[in-house]
Amino acid sequence: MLLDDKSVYLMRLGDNALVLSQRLSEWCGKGPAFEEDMALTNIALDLIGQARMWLSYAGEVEGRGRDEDALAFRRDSHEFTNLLLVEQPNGDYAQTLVRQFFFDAWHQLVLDALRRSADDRIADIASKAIKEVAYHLRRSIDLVVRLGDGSAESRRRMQAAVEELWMYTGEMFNADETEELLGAQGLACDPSTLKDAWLAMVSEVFAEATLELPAGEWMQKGGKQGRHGEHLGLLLAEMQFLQRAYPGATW
Amino acid sequence: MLLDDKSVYLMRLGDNALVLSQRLSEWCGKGPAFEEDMALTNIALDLIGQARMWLSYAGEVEGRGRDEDALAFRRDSHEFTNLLLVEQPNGDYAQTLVRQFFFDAWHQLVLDALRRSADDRIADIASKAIKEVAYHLRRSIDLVVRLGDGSAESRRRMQAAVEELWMYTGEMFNADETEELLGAQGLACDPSTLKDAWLAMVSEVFAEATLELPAGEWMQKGGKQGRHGEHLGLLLAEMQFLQRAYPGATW
Amino acid sequence: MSAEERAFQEKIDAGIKIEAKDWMPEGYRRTLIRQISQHAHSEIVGQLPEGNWVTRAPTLKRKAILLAKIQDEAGHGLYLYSAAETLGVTRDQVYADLLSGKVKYSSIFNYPTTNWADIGTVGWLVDGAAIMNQIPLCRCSYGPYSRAMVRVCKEESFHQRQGYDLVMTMARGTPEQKQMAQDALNRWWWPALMMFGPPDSDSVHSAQSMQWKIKILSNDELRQKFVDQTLPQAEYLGLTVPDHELKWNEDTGHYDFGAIDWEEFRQVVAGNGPCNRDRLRTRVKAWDDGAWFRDALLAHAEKKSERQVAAAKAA
Amino acid sequence: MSAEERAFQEKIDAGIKIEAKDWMPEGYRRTLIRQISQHAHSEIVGQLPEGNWVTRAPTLKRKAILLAKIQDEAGHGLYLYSAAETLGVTRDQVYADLLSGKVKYSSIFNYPTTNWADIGTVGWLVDGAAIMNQIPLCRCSYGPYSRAMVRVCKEESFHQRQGYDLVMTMARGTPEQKQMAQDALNRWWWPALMMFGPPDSDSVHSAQSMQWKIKILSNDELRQKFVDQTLPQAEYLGLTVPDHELKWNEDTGHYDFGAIDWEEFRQVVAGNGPCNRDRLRTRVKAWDDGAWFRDALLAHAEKKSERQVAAAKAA
Repeated sequence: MLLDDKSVYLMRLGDNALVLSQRLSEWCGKGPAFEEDMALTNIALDLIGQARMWLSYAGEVEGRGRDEDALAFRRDSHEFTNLLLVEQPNGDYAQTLVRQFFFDAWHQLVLDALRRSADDRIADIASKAIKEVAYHLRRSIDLVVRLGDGSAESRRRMQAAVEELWMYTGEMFNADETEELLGAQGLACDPSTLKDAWLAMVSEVFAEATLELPAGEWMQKGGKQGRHGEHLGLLLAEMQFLQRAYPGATW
Repeated sequence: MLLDDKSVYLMRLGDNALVLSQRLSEWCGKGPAFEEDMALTNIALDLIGQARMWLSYAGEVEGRGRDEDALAFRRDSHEFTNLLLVEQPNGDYAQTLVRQFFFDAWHQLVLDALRRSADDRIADIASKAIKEVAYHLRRSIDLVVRLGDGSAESRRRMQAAVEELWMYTGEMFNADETEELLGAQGLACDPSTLKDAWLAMVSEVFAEATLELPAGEWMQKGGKQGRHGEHLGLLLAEMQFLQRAYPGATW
Repeated sequence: MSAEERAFQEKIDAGIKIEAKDWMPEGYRRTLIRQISQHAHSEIVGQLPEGNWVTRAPTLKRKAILLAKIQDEAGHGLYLYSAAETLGVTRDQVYADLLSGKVKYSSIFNYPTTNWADIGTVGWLVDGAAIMNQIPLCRCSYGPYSRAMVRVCKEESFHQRQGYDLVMTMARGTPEQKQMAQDALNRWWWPALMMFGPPDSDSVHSAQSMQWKIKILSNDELRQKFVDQTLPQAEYLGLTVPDHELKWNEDTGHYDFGAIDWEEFRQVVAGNGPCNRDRLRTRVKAWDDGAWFRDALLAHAEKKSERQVAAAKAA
Repeated sequence: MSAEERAFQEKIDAGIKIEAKDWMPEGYRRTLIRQISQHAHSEIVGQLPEGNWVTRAPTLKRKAILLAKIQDEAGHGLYLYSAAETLGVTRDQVYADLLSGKVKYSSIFNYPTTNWADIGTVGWLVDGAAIMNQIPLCRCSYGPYSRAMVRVCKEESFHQRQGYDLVMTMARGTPEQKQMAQDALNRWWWPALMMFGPPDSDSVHSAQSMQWKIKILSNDELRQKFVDQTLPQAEYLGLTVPDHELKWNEDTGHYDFGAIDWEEFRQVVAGNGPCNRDRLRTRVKAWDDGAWFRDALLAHAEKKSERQVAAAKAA
């Protein structure tokens, strides 16, 4: 079932980008500064672009005639395989930024590994995406530092966001059979190999930001296998409305 | 087109009950006191029951094979004909209560008139519903008085809610062609005839509640004709998700 | 054991109910307050996972059934708080302990409801397990609690049948619906077994509670009854219980089942379940946001009584 | 007229741009600040009705197009605030006047977007009307404003084409889609005509603004151009403009059209449109909720510069 595993893996990459992009686009016109509105929209746009590439390829590999829109708009929540982290609600802007930082730091490592994938198409998409993600990560680091080491209020909010989201970071590094199999084939990367680098980066940035790494070690999991929290269903009900309400229409 | 007008009119009655019930059910488990949770759920239940009776009859009159669920879950927002008042967001509990009071006071007058409809089925549904609505109205009046004449904070919130919602009350009394036609046939009631009684009741309750009638005279309209605000579309995206996502399934 | 204590235990052994005004040992009172208020809190918090689907119920009839069920649960919470109040605490005190995290509610409500079949599955398994726990409590030694349990069990049996009916509709529906039903069973099965509490070997306080007849059957006995009852129901639906080790044991006349992940149970109890934070926050926010409302009703009542006093004086 | 004023007017008449450092009459400066900042505010508030559908865009490509458009609008807001800043105000001052309700934004954004075709229709009609207003302003007398307009018009022409493309897809789609497109046209047509402002007979300040070349064509001229341009586009789509009196007039070479409901216009300007309150509240809430963020960036910058000073002293 290598083919199936590959399409599953590609969907995970696409779903992460898609769901996070959807969350970011909820900020549209509501950010704390005009420049932030523009930057978030920009990241949301980059992520939609990446989602399109991954999902299109997933659909081709799957071979059941599903294109990017069929995958984005006509799967139900248990078929979505994004990390729990990216489906978490926006919360305040601190929570949105910490979520982004945790994701960007991981995303960059994953894409960096995938650039060397034995699958040319995967390597190609990763090479394109990593240029955008390098910018996302630079921006996230900059803001985490400025807000962590900003006012007492901003530090409090950032630390609260870190505590809130920490338990969704463990899943990023749990390899499951799909990832092990594809990793062994040189197609994907084994995420457990990324953990040390991720933690080193987070620790370094937090040190500069005067933020503390949480002590909690219990981690939530299940997103990659389609077991989500209650928020994702509502996100999808909204996102998928038109495609669900008017099946067969062209938009 | 008497038949069509009749089904349009019945849908309006059903849509008001359905949309308000949906709004109330958003409070589920989140009310300010256990007794309020139970009371709101109770009203939401009564309104669903009424929506089912009106929409079922609307579907029969329309004669296109649509049952209550087809009408509730497979029409888009421009086909919904509820008053703008009932689609307004819950806001704080004061806003939820003022919305309910404005609606109940009108609803009771409408149902009272419809008990004398020349159409036996309409008269019958109205007779059943008015017993429930008499209770809703008593409760609304009681709470408006207690919260208006409660603390400074509760009075402020109630007055703010009144100002917020006032511009959605005018539409309740605008007769359009459908209502004029059915009114002339003795099937429906001409809502313009209800305005004085409604205003008298609201004025009396507000006097006891130490609340002021707003000065504003500009009224929003369009709900009965399917022209809604931006909130209804999101309400429906959520409400209709399953029926839209899995057409043809039995639940 | 004092004479009072001996007389108390003799009443219990004789099957005579203890009533609110009767003498009772402090430990009995405290244990009951904790047990009843945890139960009440569970009814209140239990509204939330179901409330998550009220706005998305797929038919008006199902929406009405679900709303009515949630309303019943609020009602159960209220009887149970009343039963606790007979023991000399107030509802607000007891509820404050929930909001502060001091007293728990049933851990099962820390799992998310992620598809519509969950709503039926919660009725079938969670209400089913609750009834299994509660039916013996209808015979418990404390009168107000036992009478509350009689009423609660009656309504919950009804909910359980409705839940089973919902799951059956899904299991016999489209392939997607059947998949949702199976997915829900996969996710709720083990947490439902955990509802009976830790294995008897680890269970604290049980012996005393059993002697006082505020616990009638042991955790493991109840769990086994639940498995024995539920398995045939799942088979009838054509659904597969997610336990490879599950099989009928001719010798014992019971189903054998696999090992429960008690580490998960402990983590969820400790606050690390998928929804612990959301559940408690939702209730805390509702309470905080409603403070002005409750204060205003008091303010109005005071004004009214002052006016009555003034009117009486003037007369 | 003073010598300065005369020289100023002569420059304008000769088509020489006024630049930020040039002398200008106070009225010219004030009128421009108001006009440019209203325009900037309109770009910022205009993100909201479109933002209402970003999360529901029906394809990933359409979602990306819509997000990019909204981002462009934020960008336009920023150039325009910069143009206003050349006249001696700060962006925060000008923006505070929006939030307090002192300065308006285009009233068109007080109408709701209620179906997906609205997104195309807003691009087609609202951006279309905006371009019609703005193209002459590329030739306006104030250099920074005219240059901002050149850039804005270019991007808006692109948005208008994308909007028209969206409406065409709907108009040629399923019957339901065509109905949505027609419904959107019905709702946006009259408000779009109102975008050109009150009839010339009622328009204040216009003569002076025209003399100063910060208004080039009159409201009624622009409106007529818009109707003449848009009618054939609607016909090409097979959609019907909701105006029974609309017809081609051979004598004038223009379309005649029905009377505009100026009472509605006045009410919407006065705050009584369907969405005035929501729009302004959304922006006020965003600003208020973001205060801690903006303050923290300042606090960090101060800390950093203090550290640099300390480091320099230590060195």
